[in-house]
Amino acid sequence: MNNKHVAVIGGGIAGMEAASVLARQGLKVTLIEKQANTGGKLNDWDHLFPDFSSPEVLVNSLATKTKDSGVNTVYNTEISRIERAGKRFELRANQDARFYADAVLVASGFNVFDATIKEEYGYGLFGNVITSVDFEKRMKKHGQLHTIQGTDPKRVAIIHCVGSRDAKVGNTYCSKVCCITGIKQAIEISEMLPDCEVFCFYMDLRLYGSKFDSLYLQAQKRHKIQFIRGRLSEAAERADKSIQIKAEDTLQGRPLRMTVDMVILLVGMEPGASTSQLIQKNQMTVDENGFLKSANVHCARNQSTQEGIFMAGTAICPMAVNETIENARSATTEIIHFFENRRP
Amino acid sequence: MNEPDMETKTKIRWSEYNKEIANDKFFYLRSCIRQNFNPGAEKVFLSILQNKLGKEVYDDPHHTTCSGIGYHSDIVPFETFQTMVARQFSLMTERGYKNCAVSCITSFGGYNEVLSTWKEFPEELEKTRENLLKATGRTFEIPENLSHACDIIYKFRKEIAAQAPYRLINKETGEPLKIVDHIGCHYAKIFPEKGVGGSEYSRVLTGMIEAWGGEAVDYPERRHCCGFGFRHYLIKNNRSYSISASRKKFESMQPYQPDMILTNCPGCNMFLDRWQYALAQIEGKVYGGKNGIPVLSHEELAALVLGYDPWKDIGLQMHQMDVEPLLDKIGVEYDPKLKFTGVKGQYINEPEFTGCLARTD
Amino acid sequence: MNDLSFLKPASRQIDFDNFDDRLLLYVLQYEPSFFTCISCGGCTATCSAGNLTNFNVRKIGLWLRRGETEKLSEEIQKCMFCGKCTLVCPRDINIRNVILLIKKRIAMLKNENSPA
Amino acid sequence: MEKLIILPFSIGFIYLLGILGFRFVKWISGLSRLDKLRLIHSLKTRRFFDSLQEVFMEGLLHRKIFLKNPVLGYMHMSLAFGWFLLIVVGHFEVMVSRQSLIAPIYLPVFFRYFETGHSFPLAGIFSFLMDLLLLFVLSGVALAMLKRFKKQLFGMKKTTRLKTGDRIALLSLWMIFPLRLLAEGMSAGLYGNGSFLTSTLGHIFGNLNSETANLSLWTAYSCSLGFFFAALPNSRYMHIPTEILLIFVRNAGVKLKKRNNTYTNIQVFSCSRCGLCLDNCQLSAAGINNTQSVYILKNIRNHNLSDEQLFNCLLCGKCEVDCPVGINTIDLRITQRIESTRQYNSSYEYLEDGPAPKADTVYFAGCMTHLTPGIIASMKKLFQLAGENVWFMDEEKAPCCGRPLMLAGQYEAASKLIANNTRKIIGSGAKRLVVSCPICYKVFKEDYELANVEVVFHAEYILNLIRQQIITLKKGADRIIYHDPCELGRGMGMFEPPREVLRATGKVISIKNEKQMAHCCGGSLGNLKISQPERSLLRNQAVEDYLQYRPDVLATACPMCKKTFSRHPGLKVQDISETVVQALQSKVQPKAVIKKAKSNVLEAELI
Repeated sequence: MNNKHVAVIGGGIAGMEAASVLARQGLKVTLIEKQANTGGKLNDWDHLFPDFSSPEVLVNSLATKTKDSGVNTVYNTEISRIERAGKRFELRANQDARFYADAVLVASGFNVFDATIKEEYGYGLFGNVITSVDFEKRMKKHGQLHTIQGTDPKRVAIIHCVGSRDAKVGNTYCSKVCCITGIKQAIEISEMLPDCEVFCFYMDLRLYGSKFDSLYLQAQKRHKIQFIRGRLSEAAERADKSIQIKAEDTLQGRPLRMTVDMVILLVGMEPGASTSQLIQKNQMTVDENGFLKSANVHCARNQSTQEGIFMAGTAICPMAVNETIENARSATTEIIHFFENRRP
Repeated sequence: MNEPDMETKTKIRWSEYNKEIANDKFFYLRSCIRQNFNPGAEKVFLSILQNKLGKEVYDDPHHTTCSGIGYHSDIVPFETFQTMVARQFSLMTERGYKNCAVSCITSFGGYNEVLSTWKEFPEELEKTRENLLKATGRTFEIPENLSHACDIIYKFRKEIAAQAPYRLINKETGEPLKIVDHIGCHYAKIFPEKGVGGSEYSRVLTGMIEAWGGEAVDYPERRHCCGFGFRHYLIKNNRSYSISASRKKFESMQPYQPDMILTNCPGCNMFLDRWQYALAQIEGKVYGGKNGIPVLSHEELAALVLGYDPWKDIGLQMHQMDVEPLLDKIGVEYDPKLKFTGVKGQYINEPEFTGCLARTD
Repeated sequence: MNDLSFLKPASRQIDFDNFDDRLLLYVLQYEPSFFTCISCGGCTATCSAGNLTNFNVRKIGLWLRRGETEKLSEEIQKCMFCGKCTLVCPRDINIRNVILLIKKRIAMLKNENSPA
Repeated sequence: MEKLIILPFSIGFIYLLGILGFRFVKWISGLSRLDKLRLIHSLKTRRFFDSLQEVFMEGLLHRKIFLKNPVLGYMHMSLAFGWFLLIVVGHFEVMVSRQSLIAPIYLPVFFRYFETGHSFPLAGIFSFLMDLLLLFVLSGVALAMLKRFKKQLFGMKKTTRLKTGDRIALLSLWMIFPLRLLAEGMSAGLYGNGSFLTSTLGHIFGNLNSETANLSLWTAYSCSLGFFFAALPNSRYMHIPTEILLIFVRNAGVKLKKRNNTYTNIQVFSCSRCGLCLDNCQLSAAGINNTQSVYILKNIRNHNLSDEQLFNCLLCGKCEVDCPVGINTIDLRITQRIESTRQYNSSYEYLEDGPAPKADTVYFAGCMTHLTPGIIASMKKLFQLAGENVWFMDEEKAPCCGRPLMLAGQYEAASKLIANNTRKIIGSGAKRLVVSCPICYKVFKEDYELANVEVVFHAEYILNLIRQQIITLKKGADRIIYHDPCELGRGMGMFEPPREVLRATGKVISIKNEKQMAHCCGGSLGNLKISQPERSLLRNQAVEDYLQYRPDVLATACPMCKKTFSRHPGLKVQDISETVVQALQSKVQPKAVIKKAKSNVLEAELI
């Protein structure tokens, strides 16, 4: 079994975890990462929910695990084509490098929703409208949150469901992790700027995980964060760069207007650009949301519709960090199982 | 086709919305409201096109209302509306014109609606052809290009700027005039791709302002409806809805102290002008300017910049809000005494007072 | 001059930039648990007064949060103080105390602007 | 010249009399006309002697404190009764020595100073008695000093802090009798007019005895008396004179009204801030230590009473039971709540006045019982078995009984509800009103005028069913602890009926904290400020106590107590009605059906 070679596409936490586990099982593993370093989206993340832990620690531990287990990692290589070559697969990358593998694990992750598509929210037009990803980047880089005028915001609005559950942008699914991220960021803001009013505009608060609801209670009780049930309709910049936002307080059934210093859009997860690239060229199919389609949503979630090609992590559907790592591990068992009962 | 020339800060997403505007040989379709409330505007629009831009535009005396007011007030059924529009087009084909120049925003919306209905449902086109034939014995061709008057002014704004003796600059301070714009809803909100710059950040008026030296001020309620909406003002007890909408806009633009409001729709022009007076009477509050913010349409502003006479040519005395402060800022020569003297020099009467509140000085 | 008052320009928009939060701040100061209200309506459902007329405890909380003081001072008079709302609240908010504080603040405000 | 020594004493004494006179007159004149008549009338009747007897038993002997805490009792008794005897015997001594009934009031105080001789008849006996009494009082003073520093010895967990006024009065009080001892010792040494105590002290002084020392000691004694009298009016010792007045006024039948009047002042100034009401107040278990009655009385006196304190009290009545002076702490607090909420207005126009169906018995479950449907189900079953024509008045909709409004001090608003309910109950022509909630029971019993309708608590009703064998119960082996609801036990004095009912179904265990001293479950509607976590601390305190007795069932007779206790994990809580229905023998056939409540409120109006 140990002369089998697995190619793992995508060096995010799913890819790294799967690669290291497979390698430790004695398989030859090549990890192909399109960027200069592994870690994927977590590299520019500041704190993780629900325990505000540091993603750097997680990425470093995964990186060392991958290195120690003898995984051959290839950087700056983006796979554009998977061809079936007999019983094996031929992977063609951008600089027409070639990789041959007995099984392929697609862990190409997700794309952050491009908030400029929601033009009426003014992302890309108004300096003080940022996304949750921008927020994490800024906090990681400067450790503080300033308006573009350089002042401390006195009032911040956090908008839920931007690019998710929205037919207008073609993503009708729920990205699952934005609600709790919003609450986490709201708490971070109010801890950093105690006299800053924070409002969360939501349709439904989907706090599915353990400790999520207690974080919500803590946000309300200790940090005085106000939750308004109503979807943001439009944002407009005022002369002093503050943003006037309009929504409906649906619990009262009345429109509401408010001027805030900053707007944070909780952008959802979209199917990764690379998966779409892989899809056009060969037979991998996608589900109605554009994520990779599992052979069976219950018992073969990591198997794609193509025998020998597997998937892990947010390439399948929106997932939190802990779910992604678990999903990666379940993918490795599928692969090992696949090798075992395949007669040479 | 003119290349997209985006000068101002809004830089993205507009490439898809840059519509095609015809170059010459326009068939003018008048606006019921504009020719009744500001007749000068239409006269001066034709004069600009013919005399200043050397374009050929034909004002056919036989064309009628597009019946948009009736259609939007649920009095005129859609079929009749299509036949009326078809009749206008048949007049055009008779005269051999292919490009429409529409004066009214509502009819512009209506024509677009009819044209796209015909494109989507060809059987509607056939039915309209039969109706028109039955009713008037006329046939018609679908025009090649449908542009609104403001599109045309926008397209030739540079040529107008070149010939313009005045600039939208405050004579004393040298500062560009702060001008807020209001785009008629039916211009780009029904068919975003039919408006210059789409529905969110429409460029058609801001383009003119900046071309003529002014500063286009973006205020939060810029996209809010002016409240004109036929159903809202036709019936008396709906009018509070109409005035409340305007009020929200005035509240929002007040902090910017705009020198004037630029509109492209006759209805918005009239209501943003009159409702300032009504609000002042009810609430005693003036939202800007000495005694109200002057409201001009795109033709009037173009004519003003080109040096037409404010009273005799453009007919600005029809406005409720005083335009004199604006004229003084730009430095336009005008004779205050001639404001209410008719073409033959006779006194044509005047309202009890102009502006928002009766002057006590 | 013709009377234009029939026009009645108005706006139903809640303006967060300036709303009367004197009642809200007072209540939040003495009953911070009110912050955690998620408007689930459990209180309205069990309310004895709400059983007899269209009195809505949840709306009281919302009006408080949006500074609707006039409507609040009328509506609050219907409460019978039976305390069932406090017994069912999933967030353990002492709603009966919130009602008491509202009435207290209304009385204080009435005294402030008409001390005679 | 030596007359000067009486000066500080007399100034202080006259000042005290002046203040007390002024206050007493003000208070008495402030009473309502009816109360004044009651007072005057009571002086002429046996009640006068009852009051005197109570003054003696409570004012001097402090019987109530003795029952609760003998050491504390002795301390108070020795001080109060001892001083009283000193004055009385002193006067006799003077009268005998002067052979005249009248003598200057200062003389008994300084007798040993002026009466240097020892020649009048019975002088020896008198001086012996005086020394004995002085020793008696001194023992009290010593105990008082000890208590102030080591209060645990007296079994008191907490005591109150001393305000400045108190501190001066306390120090001067402590100084009086030691100085008297020294002064009399000096005089005995000089003139030999002392007895066993003072003369021995005289010998000890030996050559220190001198006229000047004698004079200075007696002046110091006089000054300490003067200071004490001067400091008394605005110190905790104001309770000494005021309590006497309180006893007379209370025995005259004067009650606290629904608004502050001078009787409130009498009660407030009768508080000696002894702190006995602190120990049993359960709120301290929840870390609340500034709302107990002693602090409220102090705030009322200083006019700085805040709502946060006033409404943060369970109104469980334990402090009223503990108060040695017998202050009506509950009614006093409710009167302050009425004053504080006087400006709140409520309007209940929406209450409708539909025709009430005819019935023999009306059952009013009450708001809380709707949240414990088990009780309603059991009561319906019992009514069925009893074959009563029962109108379940508030099955679908009815106003609250009004008691929670009263607990929040809004009596005027509550009266509107009371009027509406009364009309319906009387309108139904029922003979009996059964209630299953003590909170309702108290208001129906005390504040409703229901003409000939008899208000029956469901415990009594069930007891009656058992006694008349309308229902027969199987006595199980369950160990049952009965929790006395505050409003039923201390509130209405009903302890036995629920227990008797329970004895018919299982073994009722008697526990230390029951009846008058029962715990409060913590769910009280009386407290509007306490938070839910704090309530659970109170509940836990009660449950931990009950669990020591390893009960199978915790029975109670109040929906609120049941609701509160049922939040505790792993505790079987039942209302007595549920226990009874559980223990029913199934042979009895139900006779009549309970009439559906006709509601004529338009359904549409409610949507």
